[in-house]
Amino acid sequence: MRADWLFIGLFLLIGIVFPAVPVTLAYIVGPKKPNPLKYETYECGIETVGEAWVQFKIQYYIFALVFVVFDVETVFLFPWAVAYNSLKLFLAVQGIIFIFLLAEGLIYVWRKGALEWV
Amino acid sequence: MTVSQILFLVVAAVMLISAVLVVTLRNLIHAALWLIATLFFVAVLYVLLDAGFMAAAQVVLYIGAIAILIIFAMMLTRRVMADETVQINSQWWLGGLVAAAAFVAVAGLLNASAWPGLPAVDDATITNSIKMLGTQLTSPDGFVIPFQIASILLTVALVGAIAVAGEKK
Amino acid sequence: MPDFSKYGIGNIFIYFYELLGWFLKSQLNLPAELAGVIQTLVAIVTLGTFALLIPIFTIWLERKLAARFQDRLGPNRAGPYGLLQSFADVIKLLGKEDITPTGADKWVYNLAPLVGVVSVVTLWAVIPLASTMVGANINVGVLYVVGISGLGTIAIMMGGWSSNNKFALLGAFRTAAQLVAYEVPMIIALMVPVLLAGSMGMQDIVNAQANSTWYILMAPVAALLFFITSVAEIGRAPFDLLEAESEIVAGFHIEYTGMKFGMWMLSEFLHAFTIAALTATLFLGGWHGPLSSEAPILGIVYFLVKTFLAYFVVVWSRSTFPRIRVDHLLSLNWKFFTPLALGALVVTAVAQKLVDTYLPGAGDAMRTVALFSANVLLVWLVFELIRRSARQARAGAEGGYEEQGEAHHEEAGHGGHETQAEHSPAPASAH
Amino acid sequence: MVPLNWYLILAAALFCIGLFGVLARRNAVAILMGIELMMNAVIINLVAFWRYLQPTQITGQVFAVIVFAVAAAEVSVGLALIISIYRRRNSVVAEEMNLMKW
Amino acid sequence: MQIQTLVWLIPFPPLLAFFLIWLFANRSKALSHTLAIVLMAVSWLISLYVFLSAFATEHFGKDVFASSVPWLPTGGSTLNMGVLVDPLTAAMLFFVPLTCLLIFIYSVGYHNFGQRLDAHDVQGAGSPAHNGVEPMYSRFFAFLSLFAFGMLLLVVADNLLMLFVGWEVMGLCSYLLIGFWHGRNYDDPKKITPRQAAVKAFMTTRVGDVLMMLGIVYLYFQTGTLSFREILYNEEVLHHLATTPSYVVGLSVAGLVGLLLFAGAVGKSAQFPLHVWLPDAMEGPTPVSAMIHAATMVSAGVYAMARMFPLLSAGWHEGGPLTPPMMAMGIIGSFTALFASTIAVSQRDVKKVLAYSTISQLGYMIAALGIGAYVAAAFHLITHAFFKALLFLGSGSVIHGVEHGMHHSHEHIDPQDMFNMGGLRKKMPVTFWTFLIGGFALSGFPFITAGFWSKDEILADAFANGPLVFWVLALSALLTGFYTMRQISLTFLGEPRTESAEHASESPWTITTPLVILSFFAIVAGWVGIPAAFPGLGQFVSSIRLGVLPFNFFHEFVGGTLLEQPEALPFDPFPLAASIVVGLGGLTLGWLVYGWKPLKSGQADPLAKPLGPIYTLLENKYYFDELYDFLFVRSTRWFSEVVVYQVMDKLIIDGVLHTVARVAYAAGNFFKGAEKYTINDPPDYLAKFTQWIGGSFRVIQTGRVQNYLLIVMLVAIAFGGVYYLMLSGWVK
Repeated sequence: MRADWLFIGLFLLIGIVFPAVPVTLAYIVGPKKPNPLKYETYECGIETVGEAWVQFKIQYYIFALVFVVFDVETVFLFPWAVAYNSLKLFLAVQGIIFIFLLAEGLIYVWRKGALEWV
Repeated sequence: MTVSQILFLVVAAVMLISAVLVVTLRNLIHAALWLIATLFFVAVLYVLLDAGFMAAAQVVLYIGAIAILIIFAMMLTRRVMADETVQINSQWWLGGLVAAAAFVAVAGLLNASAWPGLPAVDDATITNSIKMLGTQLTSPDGFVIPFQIASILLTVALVGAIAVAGEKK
Repeated sequence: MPDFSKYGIGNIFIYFYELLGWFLKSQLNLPAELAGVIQTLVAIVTLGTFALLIPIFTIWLERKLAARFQDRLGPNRAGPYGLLQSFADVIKLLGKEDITPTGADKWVYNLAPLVGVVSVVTLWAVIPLASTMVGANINVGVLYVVGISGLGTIAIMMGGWSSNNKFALLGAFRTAAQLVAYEVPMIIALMVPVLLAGSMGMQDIVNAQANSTWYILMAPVAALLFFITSVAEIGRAPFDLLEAESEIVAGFHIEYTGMKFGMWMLSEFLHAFTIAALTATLFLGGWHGPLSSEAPILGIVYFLVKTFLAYFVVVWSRSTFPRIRVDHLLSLNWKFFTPLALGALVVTAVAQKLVDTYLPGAGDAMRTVALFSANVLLVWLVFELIRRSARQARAGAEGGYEEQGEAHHEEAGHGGHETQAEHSPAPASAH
Repeated sequence: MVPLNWYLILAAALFCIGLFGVLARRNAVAILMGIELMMNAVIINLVAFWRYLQPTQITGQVFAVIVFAVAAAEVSVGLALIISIYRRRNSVVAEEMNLMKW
Repeated sequence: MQIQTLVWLIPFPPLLAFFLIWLFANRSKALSHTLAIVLMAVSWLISLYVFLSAFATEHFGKDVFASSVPWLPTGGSTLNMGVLVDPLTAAMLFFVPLTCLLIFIYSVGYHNFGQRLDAHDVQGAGSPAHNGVEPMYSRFFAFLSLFAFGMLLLVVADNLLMLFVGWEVMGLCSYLLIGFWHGRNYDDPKKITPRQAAVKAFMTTRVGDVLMMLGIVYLYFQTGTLSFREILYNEEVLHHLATTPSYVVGLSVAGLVGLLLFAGAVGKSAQFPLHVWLPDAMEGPTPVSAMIHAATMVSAGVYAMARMFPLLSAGWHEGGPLTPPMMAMGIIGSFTALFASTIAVSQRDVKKVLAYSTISQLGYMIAALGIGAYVAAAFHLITHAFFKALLFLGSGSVIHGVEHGMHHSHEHIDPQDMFNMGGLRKKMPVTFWTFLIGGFALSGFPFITAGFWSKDEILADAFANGPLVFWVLALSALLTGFYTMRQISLTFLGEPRTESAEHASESPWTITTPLVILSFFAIVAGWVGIPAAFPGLGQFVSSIRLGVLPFNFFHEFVGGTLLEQPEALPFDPFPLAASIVVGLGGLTLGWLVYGWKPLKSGQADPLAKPLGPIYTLLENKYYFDELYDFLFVRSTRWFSEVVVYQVMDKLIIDGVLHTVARVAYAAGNFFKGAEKYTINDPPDYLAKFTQWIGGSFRVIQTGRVQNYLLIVMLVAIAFGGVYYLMLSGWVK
């Protein structure tokens, strides 16, 4: 078990190295002809108007919100799913009740019209 | 100094540094990114504690969900967020003092009391811990009530948050 | 010196691994831990290189396939069948200048593509290549996959935000919204194989499939959901809004050039291949096939065959379907995929329990039939519901009572003011 | 072997850093981040206790999972509040949220 | 399943029905009433089973079905939540769920289930305008179910608190149900609308409930428990309560508590001072009237009294002086009985008559309890529930028929006014016969009907224990017979007086079936109480055995509830003769006045001329509403207007202030010049100083969470430090 986690840890470390190598390589071998225009923000040719900030829709937040809730629920449900085959009926039903409560929240958001993008 | 201790110290050090950056950086997006780093190292700590499930859950939940939620919220309140002005309020030094004092007190108490050593556990227990978690969470002599209440809590939080943040039509 | 005969040609990779270990321990007399670490490192480098070299091939493959789908020839100049095209591309990318625009947030900007690549490559740590070959056989493999792909979202937001470009920012956040949205049904769909196999370890899931049947038969709905949602996760057509050229110039990586851009591309293509691999692992039985457990080397072959099969479907759908509008995309997810995924989970759980309770000692065949029919039932039900509501909406639209029909539809949801709902025909009937 | 109180002290340190963030930051979102840090400190404690005191029972992890849920609920509602305050007053500076003053 | 568990289960099906209808079923009318009826039937079956098994138990009074679980830990002791089925409860369990069930079924027909929704029907406007289905159908059944839950809870409760909970649930439901047609308005402004009626009922019963609450609290304070078993079946507790003096001079604790609880009962079962709400409650739909005002709610008051009887009669022994609560009950009860029946004589509204007769019958029971006739009261409670429910449902059916007629003949009349009816005998035969049975039972038609036996028993007891009460009750029994006959003949006999009555038609089977069933019980329910001492018949019925008990088990069975079984009275011909005479006499009188030559349409009440002013007095219910309006409502308004505003505010306070102000002003002007520095400045500095103090202190309330948290943390750290020092032993 610990060896597997060690593997993953090392993999994460090495994983940074893998893409770093070609990037640095390109940085070294690639040409460098600095020119202020090059470093302009890229838009349709003319220079950019206003700052990068644009007003974001509340929907972004609401989706992330629903996502968070479902994520937490999955944290609860995965152990249940793992143990499912060895669970007695009552215990299994608990998880299903849980799922229904989850669905209830979804239905609420749906009915509230918060899932509409426009 | 065993390997695990060194590992622990390294992880702890990085974690604390990134945590400090979280609360001190001016650019809030950077702070959020460092928050992600902190959370990630917390997950590593869970791995060191043989709680693989907790580690994965930490990554999924905090990095995958809550951090994104926070960044979204920043984007929604960006105009204020973007300013590079001072992000520390007038009472920051007092806060620092209090935090330090709290740390001293708690650490003192923790040192003053004696703790058991690490009990040896066979791999089977660690591997089965998830199954056990699932069983405990749903068994009536276990934690089925908190389990259901948690789902109700989340539903309520969802409803409340939508009600608060949703546009008034 | 481990003797080759014990491993045989079937386990040749394992043999090399052991050989390395033996060499480190007994020849260089390194302590066991260090040797283990070095062994692991070598394995990681091998695996990572393999993973990173795949796109070189799949890009070519994809361009060929896309060309065929569009009745073109595709790359055919560089090398036989243009096989060397991708290498040419790589070299071209190396020759490009590496630009970091002014006003960009240097560190984050440069870090983002690396994180993006990491979030894909490290997925390969838990994918079992053969019965004896899996990088890390942890017992939370599925959650690990989910979490790591969450990292990918972070990478995209880093890239989009740090470019200090409103299109990049828009693209990044659209992407993030799409990713988080589609992650919900994906996770729920992932729960189904976990539930069937009774473990979150990838290797365990594959073994469970090897012992019973492939889960695409036991849980077709979940399989389809997982596949579609992960296609959305990688932002391939028809879900490629994150780089909808016509709307937001090129999405979050508009500002990237040279190799960093290449890294984004790399991560995308590799991700496409990876989800194909995950689909193969979770639903198509992974390395499982005839003689796969005796000769693991065969397992790799089966695994790659299945993966390329799935990958072919990805490319196929990419060049077949038009892009979905953003609101359709999201309502498709929230109002169709997510409920369907929940339904699939419940149905599978119930059917499983029923089979366990009422058909003790039921063979895999019977269980498979039961689960499959349960899925079919679910699908029929869902489509029946959709048809009904569509009919209702159409009736409302044609009756000119669009408002009222809508209101009525809304009413049906939350209980309470019964009289309104019961009165709503009244204006129609009253004089 | 890592003694238990290393974990506990580490958690305490993280907690106090979070506390400092809560006390000293101006931006409400940043305050929430501080709260997240504190929550994580708590969870570290729970898991550490599980591992060191009762590795054969799962109680510690159950508690940690529950705290996950609570943290998620807290952050989602908190951010929602912040956003709606921002909508009304166009500011997320905690010092300016003093309707309860005097 | 164990019987105790079953008892637990009795109240809950209706509650479940309430929630299911409320949450899920409120779009489908059929589903709603199916849920309500089926679940009600379930709890009826359970209670029937419980009743039968209680019946089969030897000495059930001693070993009852009881079980309880801890509910509220209150400091030292714990309030338990439990169920108790003793003979009294068992008897209640026999009829309450049954009547409820029948009423449920009845309401299906009453609300025109199956008709399509009337297009120009407004929510809550009530049915009379049309015969479309009730718009708030599902809501109605939800409320009914909740109501049934409250009643059953109250019946099976084993402590006063649970009883009170059920009591209040019923109060709420009666409010909701009386005001069910909240959209209704009348042309006649004096006629009370359902809204006002609901508020009136709620407020009036509130008066009683508050007093009752006080009683409960005081009892708990005295005994430390509220469980019936521990208080009522426990000699020394009762003795303690009976002997310890209370706050009120001359009253023992038992006396005070009893009086307070009785006040609650007065409110709930509409006894004399608080009776005003019940007639107006007739604004609700008829099933509600039947349910609330006949079968369950009002009898809840009597039930509570019977339940608390050992407490009320603590320190009383057969033939001895009555305790204060019993005295009060005897007086108020008998008075109410007479008083209400006199009013009933002159009412025109078919339901109002029944309402007043209900009040008077409840007066009977209360009076019976007052003179210690425990069993008789319980007996009459049950029989009365049956025939009064029957009468109400019958009148509802009549109204329904007349409304149906109105729908044909488009005339606008009051469908509840008996003078608009007549001749319905042929139009609605089933209703007529059942109503006849009910009416005879009410007026105590000898030997057959249930009412006779129960009333006879009360009268016999009264004759033995309180002659005065006896005469009053006898008189009101006479009146009862009279107005019953009046009602029957006005409604059913003769020729139709309006076109609507002409076109009236029999109600659907959902309405008539409950009537038939109830009429069966309205007769038979009485036979179980035939006194064994009754010549001939008594021996005969006693000889028939049902299981362990004789056929006329009631006295023995319910009497077993008390600690010492009250022995049955010896047979006394006089009260028997009296009850026969008053019963038959009343009926004959009524028939002579109204039935002999039926009224023509538009003809006035033949009583109106001979009685003259008394008749108007009666017709206006002794002007009680007006009296209360004057006493409480107007007087309050007058007080606040004149005394508080005009006198106190304007005259005194303002006046004083103005004078003071003027004086001060003048003085200020006078002293201004010279003594500014001596008089003026020191106060200024004082004020400044105060302001400065306030200013310097208010700083700590910044309204910023962070400051608060900071302070909290500082305190916490201080405590932590102290603890640390103690831990390390530096501080002892």
